[in-house]
Amino acid sequence: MTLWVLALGLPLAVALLLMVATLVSGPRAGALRDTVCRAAWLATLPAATLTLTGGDEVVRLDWLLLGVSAHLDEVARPLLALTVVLYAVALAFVPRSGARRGPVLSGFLLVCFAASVGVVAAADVVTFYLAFTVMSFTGYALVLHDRTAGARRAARIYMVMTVLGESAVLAAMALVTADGGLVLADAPAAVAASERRDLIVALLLVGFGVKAGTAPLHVWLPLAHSAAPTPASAVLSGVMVKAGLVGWLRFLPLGQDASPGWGTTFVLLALLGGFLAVVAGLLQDNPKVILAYSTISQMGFLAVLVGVALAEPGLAHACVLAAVVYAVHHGVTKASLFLGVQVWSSERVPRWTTTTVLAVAGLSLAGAPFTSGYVAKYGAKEAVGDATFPAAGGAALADVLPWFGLGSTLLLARCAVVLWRRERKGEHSAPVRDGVWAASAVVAVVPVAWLAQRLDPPQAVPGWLSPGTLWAQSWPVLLGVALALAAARLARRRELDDSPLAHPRGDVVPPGDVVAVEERAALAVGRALRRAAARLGSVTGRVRTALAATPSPLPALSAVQARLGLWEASGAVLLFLAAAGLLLALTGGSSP
Amino acid sequence: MSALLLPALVLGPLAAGAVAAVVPRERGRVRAAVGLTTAALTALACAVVVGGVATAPGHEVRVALAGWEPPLGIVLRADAASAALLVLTTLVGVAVSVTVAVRDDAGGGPAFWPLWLGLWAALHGVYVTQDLFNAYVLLELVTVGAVSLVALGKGRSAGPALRYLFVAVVGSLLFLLAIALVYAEAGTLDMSAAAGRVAPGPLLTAALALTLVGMGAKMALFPLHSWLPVAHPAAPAAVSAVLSALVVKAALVVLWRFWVALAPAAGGAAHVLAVASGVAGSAAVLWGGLMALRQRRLKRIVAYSTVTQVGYLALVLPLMAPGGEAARAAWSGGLLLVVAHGLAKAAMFLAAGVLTAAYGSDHLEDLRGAMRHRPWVVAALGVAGVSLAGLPPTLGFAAKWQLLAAGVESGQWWWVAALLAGGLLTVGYTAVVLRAVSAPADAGEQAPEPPPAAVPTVQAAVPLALAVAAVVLSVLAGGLAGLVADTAPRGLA
Amino acid sequence: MTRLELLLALGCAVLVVGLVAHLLARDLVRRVVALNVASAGVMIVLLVLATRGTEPDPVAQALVLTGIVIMAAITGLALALVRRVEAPEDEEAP
Amino acid sequence: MNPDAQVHESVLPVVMLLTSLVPGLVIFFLREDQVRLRTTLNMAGAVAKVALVAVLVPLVVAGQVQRAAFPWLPGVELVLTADTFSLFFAALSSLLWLVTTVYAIGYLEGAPHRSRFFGFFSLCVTATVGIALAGNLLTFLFFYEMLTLVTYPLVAHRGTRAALDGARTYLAYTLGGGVLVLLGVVWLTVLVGPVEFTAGGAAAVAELAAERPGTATAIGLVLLAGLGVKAAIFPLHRWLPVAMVAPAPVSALLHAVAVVKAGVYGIVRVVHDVFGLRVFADLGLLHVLAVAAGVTIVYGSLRALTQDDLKKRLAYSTVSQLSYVTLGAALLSPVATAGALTHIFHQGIMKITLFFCAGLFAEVLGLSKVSQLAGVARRMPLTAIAFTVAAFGMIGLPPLAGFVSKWPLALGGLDAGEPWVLAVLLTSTLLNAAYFLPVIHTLWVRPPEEGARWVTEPHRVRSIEAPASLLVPALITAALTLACGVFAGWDYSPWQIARIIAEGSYP
Amino acid sequence: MSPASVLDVVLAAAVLAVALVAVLLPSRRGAVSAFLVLGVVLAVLWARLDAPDIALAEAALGSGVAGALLMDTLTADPARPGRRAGRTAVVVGLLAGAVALAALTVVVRAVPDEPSLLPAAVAEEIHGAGADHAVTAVLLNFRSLDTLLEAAVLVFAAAGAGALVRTPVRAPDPVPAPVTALARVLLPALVLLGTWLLLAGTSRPGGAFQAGAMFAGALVVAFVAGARFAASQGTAARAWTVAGVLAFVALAAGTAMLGQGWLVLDPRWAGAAVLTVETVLAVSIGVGLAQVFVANSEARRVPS
Repeated sequence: MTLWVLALGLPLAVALLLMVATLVSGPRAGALRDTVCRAAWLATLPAATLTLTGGDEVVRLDWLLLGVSAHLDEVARPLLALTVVLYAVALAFVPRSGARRGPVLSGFLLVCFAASVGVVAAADVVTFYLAFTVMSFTGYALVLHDRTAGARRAARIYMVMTVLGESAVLAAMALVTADGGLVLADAPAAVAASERRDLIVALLLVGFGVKAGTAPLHVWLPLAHSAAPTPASAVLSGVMVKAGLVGWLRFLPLGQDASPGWGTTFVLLALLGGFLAVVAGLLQDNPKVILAYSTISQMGFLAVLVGVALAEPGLAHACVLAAVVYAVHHGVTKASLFLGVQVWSSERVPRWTTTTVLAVAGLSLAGAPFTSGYVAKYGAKEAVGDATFPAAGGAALADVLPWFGLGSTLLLARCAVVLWRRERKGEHSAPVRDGVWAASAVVAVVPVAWLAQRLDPPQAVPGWLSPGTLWAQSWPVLLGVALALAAARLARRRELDDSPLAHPRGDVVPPGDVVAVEERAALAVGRALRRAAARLGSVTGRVRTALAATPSPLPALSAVQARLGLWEASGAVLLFLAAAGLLLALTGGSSP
Repeated sequence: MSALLLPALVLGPLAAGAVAAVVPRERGRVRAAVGLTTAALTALACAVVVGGVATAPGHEVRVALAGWEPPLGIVLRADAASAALLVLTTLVGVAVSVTVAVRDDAGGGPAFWPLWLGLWAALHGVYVTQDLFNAYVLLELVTVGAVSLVALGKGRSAGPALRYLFVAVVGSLLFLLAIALVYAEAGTLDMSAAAGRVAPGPLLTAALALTLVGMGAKMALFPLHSWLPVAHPAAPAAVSAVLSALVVKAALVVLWRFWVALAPAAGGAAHVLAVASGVAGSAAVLWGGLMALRQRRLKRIVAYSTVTQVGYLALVLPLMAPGGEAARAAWSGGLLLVVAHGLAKAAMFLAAGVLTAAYGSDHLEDLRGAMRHRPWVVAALGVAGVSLAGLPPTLGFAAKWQLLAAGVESGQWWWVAALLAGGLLTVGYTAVVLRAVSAPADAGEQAPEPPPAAVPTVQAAVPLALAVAAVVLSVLAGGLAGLVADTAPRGLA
Repeated sequence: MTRLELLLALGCAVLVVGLVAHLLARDLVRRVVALNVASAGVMIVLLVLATRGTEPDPVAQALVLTGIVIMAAITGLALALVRRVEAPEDEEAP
Repeated sequence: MNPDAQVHESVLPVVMLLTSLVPGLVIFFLREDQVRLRTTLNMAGAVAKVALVAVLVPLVVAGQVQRAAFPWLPGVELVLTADTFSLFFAALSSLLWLVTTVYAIGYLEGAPHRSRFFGFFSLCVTATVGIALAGNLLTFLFFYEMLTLVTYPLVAHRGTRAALDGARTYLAYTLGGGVLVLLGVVWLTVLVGPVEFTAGGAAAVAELAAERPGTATAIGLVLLAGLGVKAAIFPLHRWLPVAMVAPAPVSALLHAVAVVKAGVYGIVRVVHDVFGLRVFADLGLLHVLAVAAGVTIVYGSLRALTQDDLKKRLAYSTVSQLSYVTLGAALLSPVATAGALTHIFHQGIMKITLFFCAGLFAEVLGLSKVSQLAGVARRMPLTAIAFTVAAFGMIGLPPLAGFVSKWPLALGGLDAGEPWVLAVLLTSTLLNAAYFLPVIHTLWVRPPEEGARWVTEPHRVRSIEAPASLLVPALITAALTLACGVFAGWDYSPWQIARIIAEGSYP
Repeated sequence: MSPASVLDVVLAAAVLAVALVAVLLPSRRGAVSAFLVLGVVLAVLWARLDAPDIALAEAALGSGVAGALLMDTLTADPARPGRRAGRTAVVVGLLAGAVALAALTVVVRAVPDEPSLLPAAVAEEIHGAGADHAVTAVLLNFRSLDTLLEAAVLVFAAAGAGALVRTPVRAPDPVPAPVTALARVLLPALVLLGTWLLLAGTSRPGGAFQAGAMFAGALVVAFVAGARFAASQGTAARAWTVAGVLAFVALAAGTAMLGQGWLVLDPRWAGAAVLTVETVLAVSIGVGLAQVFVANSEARRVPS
């Protein structure tokens, strides 16, 4: 129990310390800030010990908020491990990432870390929503960190999308809790049983889709990841995006009764997102944007797994585990690629070591043999089994998945080309930290493979040397490399020098592609809202002035009073009343 | 003991008034001394009598003057209602006496004291007399006293005084005719004795109608109210307080006593007259309130406020008609309202007097800044306004509560609406006054300079004392209402 | 038409005439006169009531006597007020 | 009032009133320059009241109810009872009065008419605590109308023409409401005799509703309309934004806690402890109230969007947030009721923090418009943090108090079979975000305009950004917002006490 | 009940006619003189209704003092023309008056013709009441409070009128000889008549009020004839005006403290008490009325 409190409490405490230090100006505070920032990654250690030693009973803290509970099950533990590793590395990268106001960044990263641990390990709806919201809003702070015009725009879009996603999630959470799903363990059953099933699933799709970058809602991701400082974007892509996946795994009625309709929608969106992201990514020239598009397409891959789990209850459990493994793999690889960009452009590490590490990470992402990608993709293909798309007839998913590999290979090639052209101004470097980064990128395959075996039922692990699987996994990579080389030679031809297609500078399809349209739409909605409100105000104002303008009866009254006030007039009135009274005496007097 | 003191309440101040009249006009201080000692003694006597009424078995103290029981002799009887009125008259009387003693031009000169003491004696008489003709004579004494006091006012006060005299005497003549008709049928002049000897018929109904119109004229009930907004402001400050708080109530008390004694026997006709009184009352509430909103002079606003409150008091007749619980609530509510209005109105007029003395005029424009320089006087105006509007924690609220309960109990929604609307209008014109006296210190305007004339602090404190009494007395409301409720009249069913 | 009814009618007539004249007259002195006439009317009614028995009712007569004295006093006061209203020069006097 | 409580005749409720009445009356008579005496009196009163509440809370939660009754008119008496719900509201009022007194002392440094201000200020709290401790409808009405009277001079305190106009509108609306409540209370008391607040509704009123549903509905409507004015329900809310002319501490205490809460507290008392939820629902009034509240929630938030003046925006936000409580009270589910009661407390502390910060911005930098606030966080970080915490709370983000009351409201809505409630809450949350986040965005992110006076003028050398007496209260209430959210599980937290009270309404 | 005799009809018609004339004459002078005639006719009517006391009082007070007051006002200049009220008010007033009169006459016909309880009661109790004449007994014993208050009305009316006087009072300028001669004759007669009326009151019609009126007349004549003391403005005069009321109150207080109760006149000394009170009352009424008359005339005098 104390371990949990320490795991969450320590990062928050350090973050608070950093915040206070930044507020208090003065030399001593500055020094304190730097040392704490440099040692910030140590705050993740309690969480690390928790993942290793934590038992899987449900831990409750009743006095916190409406009763907080946490639980490490098969989905939570691996993702927790992933979170701890990535945040530790990212925090280590912050001191020399060249980002201004480092301590503030690590402060927010620590808060984000605590929230991510919460999201992964939450055992009831309230804790989950608490962690999810804190993570989303600290994400805003991360994206906004550099305070450049681009960062502000990206942050604003991120905030608008997050708020919309948040409200959808809030609605879903409320509906789930109302139908008895307070404890996450029995949430899927509650959702399946509730009569508002379709509404809940739709809300979950939209709510967590925003976070997981599913097709139409992905627009914020490329902008945010490129605007955020590199360690932040590493975490954004590596862990925070997975929160959407965790949300789906926890709440969607996987393994309950089949819902082919929703399954197909998920898969359709995933495929759409997966492939369009590749096209858009290729036309960019900023490596972080390309990697962001690669994240979108990989998340599409995960969405396919979720879709299949939804459509085929039988395959659900396998798909879930496959998704977890794939998520861990993608997290580690993508984070190391992002950090690689920082190492490439600002570290003094020799060029060839970074290229080899980046190459290994890239290949692993593409799913080349002997890499974690190889294990994860194979596991996923097995888990998908013979599910087809669309549910009834159509192509078997198993052989659609490899095309994702192709897409990511092309993207990575494009990223390599762009990265290569960047000049390096490496001034400073921290050898230990770079070593850890390199190790994590290269050695990733071992933990992923080990994880795949330990799951129950153990996930199918590809025979390392069996030629059949080797070829099945590597043909997309080889095809991708071939295509990339052809395109490179083609682009070198003179007449294509200034063609935007050959040397894209991110202007044909701006990062976030459809966001421009959505932004205009959002602004239009905002203006319309304000106009409506203003008109409402003016209408009520007009009604009030009309009411006030009604001629007051008072002048007429005082005129009558003046006339009535004369002696003769009031005398006449008195006589009239006396006469009326006496007449009444005559007539009414007799009645009883 | 209280039985012995009851006639002293009437004769004591009368004798003092006579003595004060003898004292030469130049020796104003001596007259003031006589006045103050009488005020003190009267207050003591009132306390004893009210105590007597509270403890007496039937809650009444009865004295047959000259030893002759009705129908021959005159009986003075103080019941719970008279006790309430005695309390009011004592409080306002002492306040007014102190005010004039401290600053004699508030009373309009040395001639104030004899007339005021005579008026005070007559008021006590009106509250306690059981004899019809005796009531007539007392009303005439009240009229003579009040008119002479009004005439003491500076500037053109003779005209309004004369008009007030004419209206009052006409009202009394109609009342005298009503007495004649009742005497013709009942053969006796004592109210309770006459109650048993009258039968529904043209004579009794005519008597009721004439009394209603006569007293309506004397207490300025709506269609016959035009003389009041002219007369009361013309009088000196202390006198207008006495007029609005007490003199108007004399006619009302006679009307209520006459109605309670004789109306039940009159059957259907009494209902029609009660409704007529209700209609006039409601009209008075609205008319008085609206006219008060339009006035630009403080004293005229307070005068029209009296017209409004008289309207409320006229509503008591129809509310008492159905009898039973409603009648009891209406009767106690009416009496609480009389006391509440008396205190609040006296406070308002005295405060208006102080401001007029300080600023030299009662035009609202001239009083700008009074809030800053005379905060306690403005506070008295405010608290009095709140009590008139019948808002808690004042006595007015207790009264309004009882009247509303009576109205709702007997299902007479028109009077309930009038009561509520009246409250709002009262707050309306109080707010107008408060806004006028608090100088809106916008950027442009310079801060208002202090009032030219100095006003003795005692005179400035008296209105606030009365206003606070209106609030504190709400605590006693329970006792008073309980006392009054169980001596309430049976209805006109 | 008995004597009582005739005289009562007379009293009422004098009263009403007096009142109407009083309430509608412009001139102040005529108003005072009308008021006295009206008062006389009521006194007639009262006295006629006194004659109903074999010998006259002393109480009613006492009432009338008191009424007359009061009316005299009021007339005195009224005329003094009339004088003040109509004497413009000392209007301005304090 | 929980049904099984033993009732003790005790003088404590009266002492509760006196702790603010006596200082108030004494302060009226103090001269302007007796600052120290006035401050000590004020603080003594405030601290005494909070101490009394602290003494009473454990007693009451244990089930002992303190009662003091005074005969007023035959058949009707003034009753003061300190049961759980009344203690709940009294605790809120006294706590925030203490904090606001400190703020007001700092805010009005050297201002004219302070004795008059603090006199009426104490009377206002006396009336509010009176409303909280009222045991029957009559006592409630008594203090309800007194509150209107004592707050009018506060709203008109500045004495400018605008202040007086605002105060006049305020008086017109609130008195109109007062008259309606008076009519309703008299009508009910006449038909059914004096009505005591009893958990689950007074039996006599239930009988009346059974025999004469028409009259009972009419009485219900009149009472709701009367209370609706102070609870700023849609058509009757116009006085709230207009009354923003009052100085900051007045807007903070009055329009965040005392006045508006009196209306909402009244509605909850009438719906739950006079008619009883079941009876109110059968009369069909519950639905009317819920719809009215829903409309107000959306309307308030919508109007808040367009207000550039910060205090006006906060005022419209109050209009909307208040109706959460009304909505919660109008839903047939214990969870919703608990949520509503908690929101009384939470909305109070959050809104008062926002008003404090608005006051700070106006007092220290002279900024009252949202557009002028660009980059102010650099100059006044602590105030900006307090504002941000409270704003996030208002939107309903989890760790803060706002979520703890908005979440049960959403659940209650679904539990009571009214899904549209969830939709209303969501739209309102979105609108809240739409009008609060831009302010936070402006505060923290936007660079200050070049011409801004406060930028050019040298930053006065002071250890912290604003006078302590202004800043500390704001920080305390912001911390409270956080604490009420995080420690919602604690036994004496507003959420737990609200749940205990809510159970009382479902016998 | 005896049918209306011819005399009654004629007398009634006369009274009504004179009343109409008094109110309809447009000029002040006419109205006042008609009013004096009405006083005489009324005195005759009262005699016809066998109410001698009232006849005397009417003659002395009704037409006497009131008449003097009214005549005195005639010397003042006519009224200022005020704002004419609309004709509608007058027409409505007249119509309403007519209707009221008609209704009243019908209502009055319902008056029962048997006597009230009071005459019999008075007859029973008259023996120990201190005065044989019933009216005086009623006035000064049975309903003594009325009389006391009535005197008070007079006192305060005098005080009120007195307060209106602005200029110091002094005797009128030189008085023509015949006036003083006439005064020398009238004064003793009036005083003698007053004392007789006063003493007769106990057994025959007469009494304090009629005597008081006589004395007032005497004083007025003396004032007109230039006697300074008659101006009755000094402290002594005011003391006398008030003496009546004070004596009555003293009697009441005395009976309350020593006797059996307020104004309870023990038969043994009731007669003496009544007489003493009547005398003091008569003198004070005289001086009071004179004061009112002088105040009225002085109010007219232009301050030189």
